Amino acid sequence: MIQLTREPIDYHELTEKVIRPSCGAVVTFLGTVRDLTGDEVTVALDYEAYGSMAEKKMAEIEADTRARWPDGEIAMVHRLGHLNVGEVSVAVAVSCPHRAQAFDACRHAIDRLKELVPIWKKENWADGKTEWVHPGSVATPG
Amino acid sequence: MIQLTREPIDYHELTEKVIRPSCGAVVTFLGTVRDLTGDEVTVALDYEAYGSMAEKKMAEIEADTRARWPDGEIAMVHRLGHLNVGEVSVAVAVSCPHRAQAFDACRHAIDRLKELVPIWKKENWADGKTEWVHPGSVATPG
Amino acid sequence: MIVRVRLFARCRDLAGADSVVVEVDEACRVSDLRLALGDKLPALRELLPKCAVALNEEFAKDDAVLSITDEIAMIPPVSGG
Amino acid sequence: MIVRVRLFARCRDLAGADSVVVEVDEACRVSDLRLALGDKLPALRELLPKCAVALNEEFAKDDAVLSITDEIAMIPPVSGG
Repeated sequence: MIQLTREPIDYHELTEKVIRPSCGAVVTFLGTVRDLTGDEVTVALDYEAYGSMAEKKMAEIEADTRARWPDGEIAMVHRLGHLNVGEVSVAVAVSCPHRAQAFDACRHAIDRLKELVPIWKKENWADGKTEWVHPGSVATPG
Repeated sequence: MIQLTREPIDYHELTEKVIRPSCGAVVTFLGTVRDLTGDEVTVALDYEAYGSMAEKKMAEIEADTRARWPDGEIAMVHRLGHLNVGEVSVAVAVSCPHRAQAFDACRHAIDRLKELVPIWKKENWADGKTEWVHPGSVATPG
Repeated sequence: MIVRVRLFARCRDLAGADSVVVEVDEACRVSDLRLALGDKLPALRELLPKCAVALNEEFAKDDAVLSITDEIAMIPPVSGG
Repeated sequence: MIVRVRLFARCRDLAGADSVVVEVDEACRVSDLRLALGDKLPALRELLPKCAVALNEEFAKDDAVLSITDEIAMIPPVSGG
């Protein structure tokens, strides 16, 4: 199950969804909005997606993760819109028969998501300025 | 925060407890009761602890995990008593500034818990027999 | 041929629009599209080399050839999660 | 001296009690305690070598010396999680 949403992520429901009698381990990863990025103070983030492609890429990551760890379930949700510090921006829940697999599968899924899914965040700094985060490009406060 | 409990584990509350503005990543591990152990069908597990020592060892694991990953929070709860298939026996929630740390710290804590904490489970097999699980000892169905 | 290119995040802010229409030759490759976009929108020139190009919601290589029916998007470096 | 040893899980089931009282010499070591327990409860003999011994809620080595005030427990291989 994959989803983009503008509502707060119900990661408890997401985790419940992946629990299976055949799986003894569940690992849930949450990305939360941090107050500091380097030395700069973040007050909020805005997340934007190329929605249809983001969903397609998330579905591919789900399929790839299932192919590598066939026994178990995976669910991932990414939130869009305006998020304050401490709010959950992304949740990935994975169940597997054993814990080493569950940790590895969850890590794999979130690593691929951060690498491949067309979603962007815009920093809202304490001084009122905003700046899109594009890793590897030269930062130009906007 | 560490706890032994005979009530169902509220892992949502546990996870909320570790979210921090300075941490961008939370990893929660759940151990759940599996229906199969090898080829044998489990219908339930009974967990028993040497309570005071188990709490002491869990507190040591919490302190050790904090010492290795100082920025962030950790909470772990183990349930005792009779658990049916699919129920959560243990939950470990860890927050860290970044996700690699959070995965490693959570994994470290559950690995140590399974190695060091005096808690035992008794299998309740489908045929009505029961058997304490003592890894490395010769199994003698009871 | 005339193609529309979707823009996101800083690309959109720099262009002041969420898409841009550019005229390109038939059999235009992704690398040609980058040049045409830089000509049309000089403000994008610095960011364009860092961007991926998506054709029909799939990352495309620089030698891929555009079709008039493709959904085309510039994908600046992603930062989800 | 007389010491009480707490028993858990299969140790307790085999002994039919959650603790056992054994008489040991002064300056008894953990290794001596194992032998005394095996003499008193032959049913435990197979499992005892797999068990750890806890003194005051801390794992003890075989050459550790018991004190009359110690809380003593046999810890069969753990299976929490």
